[in-house]
Amino acid sequence: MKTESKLEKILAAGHLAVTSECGPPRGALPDQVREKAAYLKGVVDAINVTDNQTAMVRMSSLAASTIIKQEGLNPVLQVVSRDRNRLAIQADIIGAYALGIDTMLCLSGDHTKFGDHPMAMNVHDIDSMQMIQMVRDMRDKEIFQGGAKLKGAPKMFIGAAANPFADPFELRVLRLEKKINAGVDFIQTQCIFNVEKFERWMEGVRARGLHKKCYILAGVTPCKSLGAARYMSNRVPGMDVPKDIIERMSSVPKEKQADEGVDICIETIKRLKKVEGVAGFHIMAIEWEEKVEEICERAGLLPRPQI
Amino acid sequence: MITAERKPLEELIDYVKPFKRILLLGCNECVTVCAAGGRKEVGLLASGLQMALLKSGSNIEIKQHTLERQCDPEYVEELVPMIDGSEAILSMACGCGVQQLATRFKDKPVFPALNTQFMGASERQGVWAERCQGCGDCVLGITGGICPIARCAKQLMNGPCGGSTGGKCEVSEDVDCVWQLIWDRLKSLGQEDRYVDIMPAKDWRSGGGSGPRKIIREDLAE
Amino acid sequence: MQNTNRPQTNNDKVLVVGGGLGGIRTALDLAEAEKNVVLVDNDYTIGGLMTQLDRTFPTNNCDLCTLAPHLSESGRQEYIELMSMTSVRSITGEKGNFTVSVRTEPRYINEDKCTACGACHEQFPECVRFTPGLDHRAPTCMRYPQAIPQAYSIDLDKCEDIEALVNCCPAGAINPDDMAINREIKCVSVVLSPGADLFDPSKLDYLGYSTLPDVVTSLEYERILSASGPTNGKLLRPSNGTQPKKVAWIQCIGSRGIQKGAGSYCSNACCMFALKEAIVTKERFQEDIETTIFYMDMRTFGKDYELYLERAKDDYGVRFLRSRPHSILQQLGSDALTITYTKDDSTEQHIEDFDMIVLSTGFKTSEQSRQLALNAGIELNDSHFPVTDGFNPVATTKPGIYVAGTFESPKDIPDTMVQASAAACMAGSDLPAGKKTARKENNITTERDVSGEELKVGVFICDCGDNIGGVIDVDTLAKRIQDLDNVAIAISEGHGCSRVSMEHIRKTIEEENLNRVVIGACSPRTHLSKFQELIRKAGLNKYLVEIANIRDQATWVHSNQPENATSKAYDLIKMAIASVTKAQPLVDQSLPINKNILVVGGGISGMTSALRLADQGFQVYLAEKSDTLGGVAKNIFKTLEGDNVQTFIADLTNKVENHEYIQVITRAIIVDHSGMPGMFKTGMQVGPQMFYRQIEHGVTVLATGAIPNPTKEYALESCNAVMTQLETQKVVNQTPDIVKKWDNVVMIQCVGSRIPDNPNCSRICCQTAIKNSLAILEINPDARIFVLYRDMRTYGFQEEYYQKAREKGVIFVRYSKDSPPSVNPAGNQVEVTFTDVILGQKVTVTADNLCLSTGLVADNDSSEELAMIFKLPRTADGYFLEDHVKLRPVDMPVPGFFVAGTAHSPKLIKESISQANAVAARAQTMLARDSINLGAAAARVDSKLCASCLICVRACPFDVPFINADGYSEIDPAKCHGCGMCVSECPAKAIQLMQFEDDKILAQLEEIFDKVNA
Amino acid sequence: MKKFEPVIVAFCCHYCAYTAADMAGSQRLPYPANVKIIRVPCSGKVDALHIIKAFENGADGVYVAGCLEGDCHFKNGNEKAARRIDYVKKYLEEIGIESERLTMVTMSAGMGYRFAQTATEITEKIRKLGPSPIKTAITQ
Repeated sequence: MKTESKLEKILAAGHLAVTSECGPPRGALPDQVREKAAYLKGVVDAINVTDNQTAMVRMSSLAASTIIKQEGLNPVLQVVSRDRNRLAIQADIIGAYALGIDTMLCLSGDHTKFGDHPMAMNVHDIDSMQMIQMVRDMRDKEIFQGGAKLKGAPKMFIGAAANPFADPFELRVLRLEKKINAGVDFIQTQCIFNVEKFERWMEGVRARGLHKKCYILAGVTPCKSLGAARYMSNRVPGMDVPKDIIERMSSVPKEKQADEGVDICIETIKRLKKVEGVAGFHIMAIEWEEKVEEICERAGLLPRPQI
Repeated sequence: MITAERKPLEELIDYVKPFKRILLLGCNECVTVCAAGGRKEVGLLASGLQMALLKSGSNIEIKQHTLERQCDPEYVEELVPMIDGSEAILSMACGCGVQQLATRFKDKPVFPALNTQFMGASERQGVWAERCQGCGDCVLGITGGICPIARCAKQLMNGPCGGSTGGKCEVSEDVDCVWQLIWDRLKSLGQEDRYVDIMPAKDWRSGGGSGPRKIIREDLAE
Repeated sequence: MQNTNRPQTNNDKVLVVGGGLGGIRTALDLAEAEKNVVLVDNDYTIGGLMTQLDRTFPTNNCDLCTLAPHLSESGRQEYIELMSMTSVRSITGEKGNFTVSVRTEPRYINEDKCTACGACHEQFPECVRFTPGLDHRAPTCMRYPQAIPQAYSIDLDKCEDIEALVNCCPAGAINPDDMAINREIKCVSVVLSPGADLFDPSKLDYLGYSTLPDVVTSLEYERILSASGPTNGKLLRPSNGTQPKKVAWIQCIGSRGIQKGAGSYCSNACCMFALKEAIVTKERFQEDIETTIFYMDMRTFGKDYELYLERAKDDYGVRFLRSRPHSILQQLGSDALTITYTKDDSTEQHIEDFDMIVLSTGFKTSEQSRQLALNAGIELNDSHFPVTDGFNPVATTKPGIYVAGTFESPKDIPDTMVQASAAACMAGSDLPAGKKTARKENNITTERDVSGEELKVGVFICDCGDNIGGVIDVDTLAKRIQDLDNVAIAISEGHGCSRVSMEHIRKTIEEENLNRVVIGACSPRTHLSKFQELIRKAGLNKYLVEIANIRDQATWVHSNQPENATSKAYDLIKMAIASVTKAQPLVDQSLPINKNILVVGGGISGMTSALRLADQGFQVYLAEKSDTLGGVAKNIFKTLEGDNVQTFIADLTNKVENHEYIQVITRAIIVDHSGMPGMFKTGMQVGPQMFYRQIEHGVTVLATGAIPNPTKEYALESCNAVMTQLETQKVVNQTPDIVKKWDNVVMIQCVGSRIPDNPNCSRICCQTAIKNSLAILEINPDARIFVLYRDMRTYGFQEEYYQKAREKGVIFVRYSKDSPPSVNPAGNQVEVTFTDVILGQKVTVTADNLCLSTGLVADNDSSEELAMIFKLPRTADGYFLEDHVKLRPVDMPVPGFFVAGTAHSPKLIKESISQANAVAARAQTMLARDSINLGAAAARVDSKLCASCLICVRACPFDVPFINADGYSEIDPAKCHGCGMCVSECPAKAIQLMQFEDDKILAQLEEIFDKVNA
Repeated sequence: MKKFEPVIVAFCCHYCAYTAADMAGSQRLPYPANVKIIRVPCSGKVDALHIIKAFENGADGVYVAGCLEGDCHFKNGNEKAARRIDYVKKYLEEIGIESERLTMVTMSAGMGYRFAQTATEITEKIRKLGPSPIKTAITQ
């Protein structure tokens, strides 16, 4: 065991892990964080706390993670390379660990173009790959990225994202391998709607034995409406929502679409459970945290194991 | 080559309005090649400024001249005989040229007429695209001759982000995903293994991270 | 080479009969080769049928712009004597010494005096032959102001007050006492090119042409579409003036022996004519109109024509119905035209209404031209077209008399142009060897150096009769101009272009020591060169004159507001003065010509061109890549008409190989090329050792041929019973015993042609199939022959052989692109299964010979390489692309290059020979001169200003600018076309276009606003 | 005040538009005298600078007349001209001149009628727009 992370323990024990996510509020509203966390208590093993998600300013993920930790849940601190240089990132990591946060996710982040500050500089002093490497070295070699020794190494369980649906497809497995070589411990994938394509990716993953080198959590999202499905299909870069999903959503009346979305999500989880190498699920119910419990329940993911 | 685009007329008018006589100065180097500040653009801007000023009731004498290169002091020296006739200089060179003028003519206000853009290559007639960020530590040897620093919106050095779709960047459908280009090229060269090694975090000192850069060729420098 | 010292006899002329497009081309080719021509036409201006066309396919360009220069060129030629309103009464004598008796009808106008001012037409429209609006575009745009001769013609019979008519002419040009003149012309050879008539459908009651106004001929439809037609280009139904919603074309009216009185031949051009009209109609009205073409076979066999057909179908949505409607009716009280027809795959009758119906009428020889043939003593065939040589379609049964154009046989414009040039070649070669008419000596004074002189502009303002003088007071205008800066003298000059005025202007220039000249007159388009010549005679550089177009741009268009016309004329003259003061003397670019010729390709075309040119005394290098001459035609035994190809080739090869002026270079591979027109250098590797050799030459002829399509379809390679038409032909000619054993023969047409990979038609295969079918039946009358075809394209007289094959029992079965026949080898036989459209069921034939019409494809291996070396364009399917697909079919876009034979597109042997002869004529027009004048309008780079940015290199449509060894842009004035695009895009303002320099344009601009700023 | 008469410059390509102007003449098709033609070999030769200079000198309107699409005698000069006109129109707006004062038109050599009609329409359009702001500024 590399860390004290609950997520790592659950995965190491061979359980299907479940994570979900919580977008911090756009304002100093700590109760909103607590409210969202409450929905997930006992339902998931860890909660991702996004870092200025879609390049919109929000409460810092470090602060929100701390609140969640205080509530007795396990946050996954998301860190994007877009907003901070390597000094700031390392400082935050040490700080986070000092506050009891032991799991993090290294990302490059959406481009500022998509957010509310398109005029802002995209920092990208380091990229997500280099961030993984940096955190690993902080943890295992106990050095800063600049080479200096650090005392009190942050024992972070290191995660990263993978998108099996983006192009070039053949590079997607290689890129995962590269992240593993950089030191990643677990992966959360982009939302899976196109299960066939995901399975093809997993074939590649298994062919190189990568599923044995890190834990792969399959990402799923319940669609709230036909509009949301269409939006994801057309407007969210790197998202693959097949036509039949859209058709299925449009085949039911508007008031039933939310239920249909949940059904699809549950069916997807059930299908993915059978895929070799899937170590758990990352359920992204964006601004719909209250539905996670139902999804987990109906997908047979409850109760959560106690470690 | 350095590329540039003309600033909005409005901004330029604000610069020159306080003066009676200005020198509008073109440069026959990069900015001519990218059709931003050569003799032709000098002529167009002189007429445009003149008309816009006339409309607002003012009248300025605009002298037009174009130097071979504004970024070299010897060429700038050509202006000495004519500079007294002008109260200010509006330079159609890149930022280097503007500063060279400001250095040489300490008592003359110098204004930029262009927004200097980037180091680019011409794709075809009338189209220039960014190709280099002058990072001072070239990685093109590893990336199949295609630069991820200048051409990836996130400067990713280890592969495409999750937004790469159909060979295009998530930022705009008009922008190629540079990692798609790199990968395609590595494949065609049979150099896929170049991708495997992690490119470590970059030392930005060579890229201007530690202040303005200077090159001194010891054998040439006097 | 050319001996100009031979004694001149009186007889050194070629007579060309017919002033249509073909006649003009023939006359021009001869004249440009410095041979004397008499061009006779019975109309009052020349131009023929072409002037009535609105736009021509395939580019749908306007003809006017391309034809106009031909006409004025023709008018300017000193070697051409033009006799309009003249007809040939008899031709006697022999080749080398003909006597032609001609009669010229009275014009009642003295052409020398007439300025084409139009006063007579305005006042006596009924008796002046000038009919704007009726024959669309032609009269308004062509016959005036560019008409040749530039004069009107009077119909005296219609005149009631002759005296008033005479007096109305300000130039005193009307002569009521004019009389018909009979004249005898001595000439060496004669070219007959009087064209053909169109079939008159009025006798065919069931088509309703004479009773239903909305049934029109294709030519009439063309006129209705035309921008300057009677409806001003609006498409309106003649019956009620509304815009039609449904238009149909019916093909083959008067052709293919279909109607009473129709020719037995195919009229060749009508399919494309209908396609063009349908496309233009769709282009203009798009969804508002439906177009339908009723046809039997779409015969789009010409170069890239098939693509045009596909465009019509796919891009424009023209509807094609393979059907022959039997009648056009109109119900009482209805204005719709009802067509009843059956489709070819059923007997069901369809009835459909249309708003307009266009009859695609074919060609027919006219009574007049039959008489002409009779007078000339040449034989005609059953269809009344001349009988011609099987290997030289312009040669008639009478030596020295040649034919071209639609008089020879029905054809379209490019083929007419080719034949016209071929006829020029043949007729020209009958002139005594080495005879070259000495160019008239112009005693040109030396050019005065005006640099450093104070500007002295002379302004001469025409009144052009009332054209200018009737609207503005020219004298007063001249006085005002006189006061302007730099003006030394400003005077009114009557008819400035009249001989008297020209002389006066010249004297004034000399006496007043003027150094710039402005003519206030008409259009520089028509008159600039005339005044340029004039001031040159007066000792000034010809580029020191400007014309202010105060007639076309002021008095003619502002005649109702004389005050404005006056002030505009004043402005226009001021602009011209400002411009001319900035003008600098320019030197025309000219190059000396190397008169040797390189012919690339030693097939029939290359050998023919080589022989014709060598016969004229030019040194020819004939480079052939293989080791023998003869090309693909070596595999052909007989033509459709039965002429022996092998004997012909043997004879031709013998002549070429033994000609004192031809050097044959076999195993030659072209490797490099440089230079410019008139002084090329081409390098080649020669012989088995591949020695490098360089040829210097002035003209290059490309006759590299095409190759049989190397397709492998239909088990061609795996089954012995499957062979190509070429192979079949060999069997038929060499081992007829095998043919005798054939019970069933199947031929499949369009194998490897008209498919996505090779979209064009190979042109030759339909007639080849007919030829081989007939030959097989000759040997084995019991053989059953099936020809599986998509469209039978037996154009012209081939149609007669097609009918003959049908009569002899050859079974023609149509198949569609989507359901081609299938083939199944069965031992020494092959089973061919196809759908019989009429029976509507599959039929399987066990064939002893399956014969594939594989056609031709471009020889990409060599033509791609050559195109790169010579920098010549090719079509998408690899054939060389000529300069103008209609009017210049043998000239390449790069001057000095000509193309002949199948390197240009698939064609028959005789067509290749025509083109080869045409090339010889076109090449001679260039070789006759000792240098080429390229004009002065070329772009010039100031290297001091050049930033080497490549913008000019990329902007040039002709790839002329390049960055030279000094690192600056360089533009070869000999290659520059003078468009000025590089000038307007140069960001360093480093390029100027001579004659249109920036300072001239800016000076004009300033003059316009002089008043504003004052 | 004197009635406003616009001054309009027409850059006409030699092969089509200029010939069309001659056609308009020979067909005696009247159009307003406000249009002054400058002959150029090709509409692609018309320099952005010359258009701007025309306005600087006080033109109320400028138009460039080339061959019909696909008919350019130099392959694509008319297309280049059309793009350039669009570009200059934007610049005019920046300067504060209504971009409607600049137009690209195409016609074939035979279209005398179109030439006259275009000249009339453009003159009327400019007449409605009134004097160019530059001309107004110059004369004040």
